[in-house]
Amino acid sequence: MTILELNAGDTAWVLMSAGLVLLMTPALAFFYGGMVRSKSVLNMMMMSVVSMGIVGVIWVLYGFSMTFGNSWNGIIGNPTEFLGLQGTFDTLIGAEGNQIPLLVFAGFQAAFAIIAVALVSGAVADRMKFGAWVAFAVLWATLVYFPAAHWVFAFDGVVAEKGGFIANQIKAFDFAGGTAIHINAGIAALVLALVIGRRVGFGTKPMRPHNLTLVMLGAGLLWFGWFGFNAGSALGANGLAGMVWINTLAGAAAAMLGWLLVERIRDGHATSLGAASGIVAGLVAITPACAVVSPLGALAVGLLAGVICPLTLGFKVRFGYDDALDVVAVHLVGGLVGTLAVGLFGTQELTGGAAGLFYGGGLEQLGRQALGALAVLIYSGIVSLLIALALKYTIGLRVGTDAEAQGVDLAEHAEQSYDLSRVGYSAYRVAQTLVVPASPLSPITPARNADNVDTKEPVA
Amino acid sequence: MTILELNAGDTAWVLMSAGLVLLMTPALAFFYGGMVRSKSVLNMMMMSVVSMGIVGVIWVLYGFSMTFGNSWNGIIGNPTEFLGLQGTFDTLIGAEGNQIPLLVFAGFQAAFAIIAVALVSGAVADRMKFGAWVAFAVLWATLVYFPAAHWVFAFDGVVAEKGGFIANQIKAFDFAGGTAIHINAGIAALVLALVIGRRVGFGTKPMRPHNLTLVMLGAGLLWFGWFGFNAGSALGANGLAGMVWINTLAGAAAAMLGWLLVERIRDGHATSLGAASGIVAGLVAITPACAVVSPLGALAVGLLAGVICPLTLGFKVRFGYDDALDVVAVHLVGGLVGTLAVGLFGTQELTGGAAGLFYGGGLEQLGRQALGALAVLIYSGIVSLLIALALKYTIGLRVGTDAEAQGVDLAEHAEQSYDLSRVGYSAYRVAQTLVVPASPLSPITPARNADNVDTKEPVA
Amino acid sequence: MTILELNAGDTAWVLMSAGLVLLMTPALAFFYGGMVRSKSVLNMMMMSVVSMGIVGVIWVLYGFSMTFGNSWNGIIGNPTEFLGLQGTFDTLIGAEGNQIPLLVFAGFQAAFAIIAVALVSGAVADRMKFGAWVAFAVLWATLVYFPAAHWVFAFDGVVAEKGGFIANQIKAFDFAGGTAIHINAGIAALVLALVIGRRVGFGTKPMRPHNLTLVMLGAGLLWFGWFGFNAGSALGANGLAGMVWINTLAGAAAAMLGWLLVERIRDGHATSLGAASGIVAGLVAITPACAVVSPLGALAVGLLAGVICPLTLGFKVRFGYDDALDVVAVHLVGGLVGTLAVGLFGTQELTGGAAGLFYGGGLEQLGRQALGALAVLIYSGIVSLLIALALKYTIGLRVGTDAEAQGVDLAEHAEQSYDLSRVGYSAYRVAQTLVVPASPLSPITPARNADNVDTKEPVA
Amino acid sequence: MKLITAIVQPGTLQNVQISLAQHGVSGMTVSEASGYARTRGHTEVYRGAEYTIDFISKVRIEVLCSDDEAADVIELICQSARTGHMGDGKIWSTPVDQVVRVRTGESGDEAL
Amino acid sequence: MKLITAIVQPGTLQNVQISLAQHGVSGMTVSEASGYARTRGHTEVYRGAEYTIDFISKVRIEVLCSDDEAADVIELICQSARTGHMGDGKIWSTPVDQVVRVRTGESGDEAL
Amino acid sequence: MKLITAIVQPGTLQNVQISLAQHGVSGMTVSEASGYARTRGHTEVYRGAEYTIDFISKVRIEVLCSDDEAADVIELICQSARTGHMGDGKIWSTPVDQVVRVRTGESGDEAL
Ligand SMILES: Nc1ncnc2c1ncn2[C@@H]1O[C@H](COP(=O)(O)OP(=O)(O)O)[C@@H](O)[C@H]1O
Ligand SMILES: Nc1ncnc2c1ncn2[C@@H]1O[C@H](COP(=O)(O)OP(=O)(O)O)[C@@H](O)[C@H]1O
Ligand SMILES: Nc1ncnc2c1ncn2[C@@H]1O[C@H](COP(=O)(O)OP(=O)(O)O)[C@@H](O)[C@H]1O
Repeated sequence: MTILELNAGDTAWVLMSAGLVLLMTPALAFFYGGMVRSKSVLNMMMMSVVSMGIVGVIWVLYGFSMTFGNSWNGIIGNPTEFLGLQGTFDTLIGAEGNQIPLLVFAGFQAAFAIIAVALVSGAVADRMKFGAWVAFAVLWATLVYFPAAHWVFAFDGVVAEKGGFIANQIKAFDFAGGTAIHINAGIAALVLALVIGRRVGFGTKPMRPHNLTLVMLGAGLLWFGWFGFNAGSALGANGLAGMVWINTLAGAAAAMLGWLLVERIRDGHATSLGAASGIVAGLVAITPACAVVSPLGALAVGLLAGVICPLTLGFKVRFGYDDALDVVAVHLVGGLVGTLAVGLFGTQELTGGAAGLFYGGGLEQLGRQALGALAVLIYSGIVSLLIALALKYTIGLRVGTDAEAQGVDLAEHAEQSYDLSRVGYSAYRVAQTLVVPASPLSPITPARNADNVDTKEPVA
Repeated sequence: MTILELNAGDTAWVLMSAGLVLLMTPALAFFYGGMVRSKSVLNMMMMSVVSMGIVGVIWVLYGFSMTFGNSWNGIIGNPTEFLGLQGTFDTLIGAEGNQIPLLVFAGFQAAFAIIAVALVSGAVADRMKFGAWVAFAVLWATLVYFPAAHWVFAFDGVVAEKGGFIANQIKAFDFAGGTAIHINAGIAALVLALVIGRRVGFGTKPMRPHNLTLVMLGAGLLWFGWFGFNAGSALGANGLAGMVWINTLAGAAAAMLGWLLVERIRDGHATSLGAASGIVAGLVAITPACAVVSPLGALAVGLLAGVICPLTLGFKVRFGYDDALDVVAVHLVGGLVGTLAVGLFGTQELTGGAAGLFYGGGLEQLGRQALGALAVLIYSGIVSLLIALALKYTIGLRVGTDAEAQGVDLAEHAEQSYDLSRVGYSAYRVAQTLVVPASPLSPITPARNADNVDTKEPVA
Repeated sequence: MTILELNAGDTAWVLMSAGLVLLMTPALAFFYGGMVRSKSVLNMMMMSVVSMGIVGVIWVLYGFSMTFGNSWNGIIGNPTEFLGLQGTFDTLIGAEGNQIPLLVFAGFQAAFAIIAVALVSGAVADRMKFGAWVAFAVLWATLVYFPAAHWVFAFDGVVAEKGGFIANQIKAFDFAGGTAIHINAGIAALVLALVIGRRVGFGTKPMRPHNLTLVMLGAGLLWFGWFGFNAGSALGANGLAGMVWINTLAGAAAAMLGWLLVERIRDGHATSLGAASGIVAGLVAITPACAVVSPLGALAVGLLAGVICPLTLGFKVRFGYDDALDVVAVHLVGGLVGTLAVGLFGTQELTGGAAGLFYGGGLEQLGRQALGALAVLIYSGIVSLLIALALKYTIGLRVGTDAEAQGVDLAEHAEQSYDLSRVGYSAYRVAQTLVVPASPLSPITPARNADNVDTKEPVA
Repeated sequence: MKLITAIVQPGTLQNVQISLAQHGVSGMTVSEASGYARTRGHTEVYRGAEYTIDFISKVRIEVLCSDDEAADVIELICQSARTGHMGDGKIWSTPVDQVVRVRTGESGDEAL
Repeated sequence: MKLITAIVQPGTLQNVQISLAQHGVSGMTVSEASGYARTRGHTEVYRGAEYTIDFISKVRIEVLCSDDEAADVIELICQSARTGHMGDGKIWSTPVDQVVRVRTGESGDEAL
Repeated sequence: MKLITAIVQPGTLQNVQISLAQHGVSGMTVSEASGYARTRGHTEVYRGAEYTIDFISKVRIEVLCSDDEAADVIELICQSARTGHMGDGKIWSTPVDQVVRVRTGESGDEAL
């Protein structure tokens, strides 16, 4: 194949979508960062941001290859096939007439791997050692995400001859990653929250979001980026992408209204945090289903997620796991809703055969969906647990209680998020300014070097 | 038509533009949200965000059909034609060789409908019941926006055989929605501000923007999104889109400079709020005209808007309507400047015949423009007034004065925007912590459960 | 050529990339704005934002023409050729089959010119007169950027017959602007910092970033936008764009990790400001090289920049120039790393001949790279110095020390960035409210017009 | 000399400021505080969890004055800050030994 | 009457609030402060530059009470705010001449 | 014992801190305030509307000390906070009945 055969329009759309999906990780950093207290927002954002660094590097090195290299029994891709992405420059993939460069696909999928890792961090807000997170991100991406993504996203004959078992044997349908990403990250978040333990004060001290404008910024950018996530997964600019785009709008819109309604009825007020959460829950749920449901079906899927997710928020209090930012209620539950919805609302015309239960297709596809979800749930649950325990008993997962009280930003990053005061409460290089107490009342200098009377000459 | 005939390049651009326009509504939420006081920023953002939910849902249900269904006498589209967007999956629209899927167009236009509704909210900052806004949004979208958009955007033979009367009979030119969106939302904002009444303290208490970085974020994202709004309206990636892109840059740039100049001369200082406002005013003004003026013409249109809009800011004080965030001065006035500018600066080569006054085309096109603007102005003014009055005398538009003083965020959403304090001024579940006064000096517990000495064991 | 020959897919990608690059300037405003103290954030953002206004206008007027008009001896483009961008509407550029409209290219390059100017502002945070910045922006864009961009970006025969000398004679390789933009802006920043002088309190008073979430927002949006900057420079949606996209991800990811590692080792903590800075340094370094290195090469380039840049941070203290936001360490040093990296890591297959030193290509290309960088360094250094001195001794560059102490936002823009207080510390129109002291204890009015008891009737 | 401290509703600051200025009180210092008393706070909801915020925003006003003026200043603040609602606040007066004006070093009543 | 002022660790506020409420103290005013004493602050790093932050976040609690209650209130705060670490803070008491309740104009002990 | 309260320009805090530390004053509490006096504030403009901000940022410094030290502390702050401009602020001293160190329960001069 030569480079001239590619479809520039399809390539343009996937290139753009790759950027959109990449933007979702900073967006997640804001969405999560706004929800923690002001003493841990930087750490919260850093868990997402450093995932961009870590996964960005290992994806190029071996991640793409483990995910899309030729499959070893449907379990894992050959990690040496595209080692360092070498030799991929002139390769195209896709159907005749709609081909795109393999590297564009590799970029698009890189952004998926990044956000999957970042999603997990919401559960361990306020208390995880930064070094432990870095180690977790490397291990989890390698041992959990790349395999799971291989199972779900690697179709036989697209990139390599043989792909993963969920896509090709179980034939569960996961258009843009409800199973591979959201269920996967959601269960890992639950496990990690259990292993790391509850925050000091969980359930007795208030821990309200410190900046809801930041949360809304995150939710807004996530929605924007999600059009790339879902409609980009069509791998071309075509009617399917258009349908998916509409469904991504409809699902999130309906879920937002659903969540607000639940709040209004249950809590008396519809909140902005509820709107932001509803948007994300709807996006999660529509992700696996967006290519196989009609716009009306998307409204139904969104509404379901918008109603079910907020009702599961209380589980963390009831069962006592401190999933700080509700990754379980939003991503695990939302991902399950969406994955199963394929088997309920899928239309024959779109799936190309296997319609969902409500469209006369019987239980077959629903069963496949459940099987796929279960496979990822169990595998991710177990391996995430092993990683978490291994780290806990080696380098340790958690900062000390003093550091936690003072704030993980200061303890782990030696920074503070905001300094809006007009008063500079700090001294620059202590040795220089803070002199040891001398004899009482020795002559002192007047305030000549105060800010507003400094007369030091500007240079040059 | 089969799905293979579509132009993937054009489709990619419109898909992307749809995302860009959708991003404009969160952007507007930040632009507006930063301008209110910190006690009402969440409500301000929620008015935009919930519009995404509401209009996202009703657009799919019947909005697209009312706007682009086959016209009943040029007045309104057939609401049943595309009910639930069903049966649109394989349809393409556009000229031979440049066709795009109908659903991509439907998505692009959905984002227009959303932002039109959200724009209105700036006028009623700080004091509107959230429930009343939800009701207003549903009614206004249905009774005002869909008809007006039908008149202006539905050209005969594009989606349905017959379209709206402003596009096809009056032949006023409104490329991306100066009339249908900005004049329309601007007059509705004025009416709603009049009906809801002035804020407590209007004109006597200071109400300065609480976060100008948020305003600038909104303005920056709006500009970014507006390239989709305007250049996406070319419905293809072509020379026209390129010209429109340049004009969207030039118009906003010139308006920003114009606004800053007015401020510098009149107020003594060029402000950042002025720059942000100038950008938006310029974008509004260039919107209807961007496809028919040259880049030099775009500079002129932008400069005009940048100078005229700030000069109309004082009207709200003079005439005593409390248009809190100046929707009238920016969108109504800016929209009028741009709509009339088509009749002044339109070049023959671009309009394909009817040049503007300054390009030797006489008053004809100017008259058509005025007529189109007037039609929308009157219709929207009257129907918006009826909706506002109906809501006022049924569910009520306005929160109580106590709620207004305390802040509409707390009253309507039970949330506070920022908590940057190191002190947790709250008690989690009051029954648990705030005990009824007992006998004086009964034995008390030392501070063992204080943040920094909590020794509760982490789980697992 | 007629408009039908263009490649819509390539056009869509460049149109989108233009928007992405334009977004980088607001992004820079947030990145820079978050790093200054809260008393100068608005001014910091305004320096970027007004550059969008100024350069947006002069690019249309004569900038594009000076940069891409037919060259006068490789030194400067004919400023009259595309004056006001007139007569460019139907022109296409690019290789047969991959043509895009000239205006799309003009828009894409406009965004480059804007950000180049804005980058300089980081050096003079907190203390520059706004009027002086406006003058500097006009002069520097005209006298420094347009020529330098002409030298580097104007290839013979693309837009005009003859282009600039670095691209065509020296044949230094600068894919997306490491030399023309980052080295250029970096040296100008150094010169301007030297001429304007140190801030009051530099080195003795703490000046920590006031809002690191804003810095991270800037970095996130910069990364997102940079995909347009680099991959858009392929001027088409093709395999090269895909490779560049991947390299833009890999370079920034590796640099982030490198910077964090340096911090962890040197300072004991990996900071969020370090992550944000590392991302930007990596993006700067990969910019000139992204089209000629393999993904593994991109990792190497990124890592180099991530390690070298933070090690040069101390220079400003050692040599006493107050480059407030480290434009030199990030953009000048990063730009040099990347520009020279072309001569080290360039692969034959991608450069089409001249491989880098480590790929067996000898020192030839390295020499060309150094020569190109030097040419821009010297020219920009001298002319920027002349502009800075001219302004210093005419209108003056710097605000007074009182204004600097009080904050340049208030002094230059009569605004304050944040008002998060529940207390309204201001009086609206002083004449109205602040009455001259009368006789002691004259009858006073009770607090009836306080916020929470105002009973003024709402209008209508 | 006396230091008059008043904890009042934020919305009444402007009124207090005007009435003090009208009566020739030359200066004051204002800061933010949160009050907790019989008037309980409000409830907030975040993802279904209810938080009771016991503390309500108040503004603290401090005025230094001579002994004679103290009663008048208290009276003035009391009247201009009164809304008649719960939570209107408290005013108290404490004795001051010495006042110095930083700029000039003057002390006593002259420093006021 | 007395004004009891306590500068304590922010994390202990809830504990102080509860123990005061339990013992019938009807109100208090809280504000934010930064303290500087033998317990030095912490170090922050920004782009390689070290900043020593000498001031540590504290919360200021003020309680007006009658002369008799003063000792009890001090004792209560002292016990409920104690963590045993450096930086636990100080409590002091100053004499108050007069207290007025803004809402009603009542003064003296009735205004408490 | 005395409580010395100073309302000074924010920019002078570092200077005051150093000179107090140099003279053996072991602790202080700092908070933010806004002052209003003969030096009027500044004007801001938002969309053409002018706002006069009457209140200027100040920093409040509080130092507890024994009766003997009071005059010295006042003098030290006065000198190190002086810029010679209007708005340099005020320092005052109030009597303190009792001081307690929370950590140990010590009281009186030992608690300082
Ligand atoms: N004993 C007290 N000590 C210190 N401050 C108090 C005390 N009682 C009340 N306050 C302050 O006064 C404010 C108003 O008091 P509150 O009792 O609610 O109003 P009212 O005096 O109208 O009954 C409280 O929010 C608190 O800041
Ligand atoms: N002389 C003082 N004047 C005013 N406040 C003080 C004084 N000494 C200490 N403080 C306040 O008390 C806080 C705790 O004091 P510190 O000496 O660190 O603790 P401890 O009393 O446990 O030794 C300080 O942060 C400061 O706010
Ligand atoms: N009577 C007063 N009561 C309380 N604080 C005051 C009083 N007068 C002045 N201040 C405080 O002192 C600050 C400086 O006072 P000002 O009169 O402007 O300066 P100067 O003392 O140099 O003339 C004011 O901003 C205010 O915070």
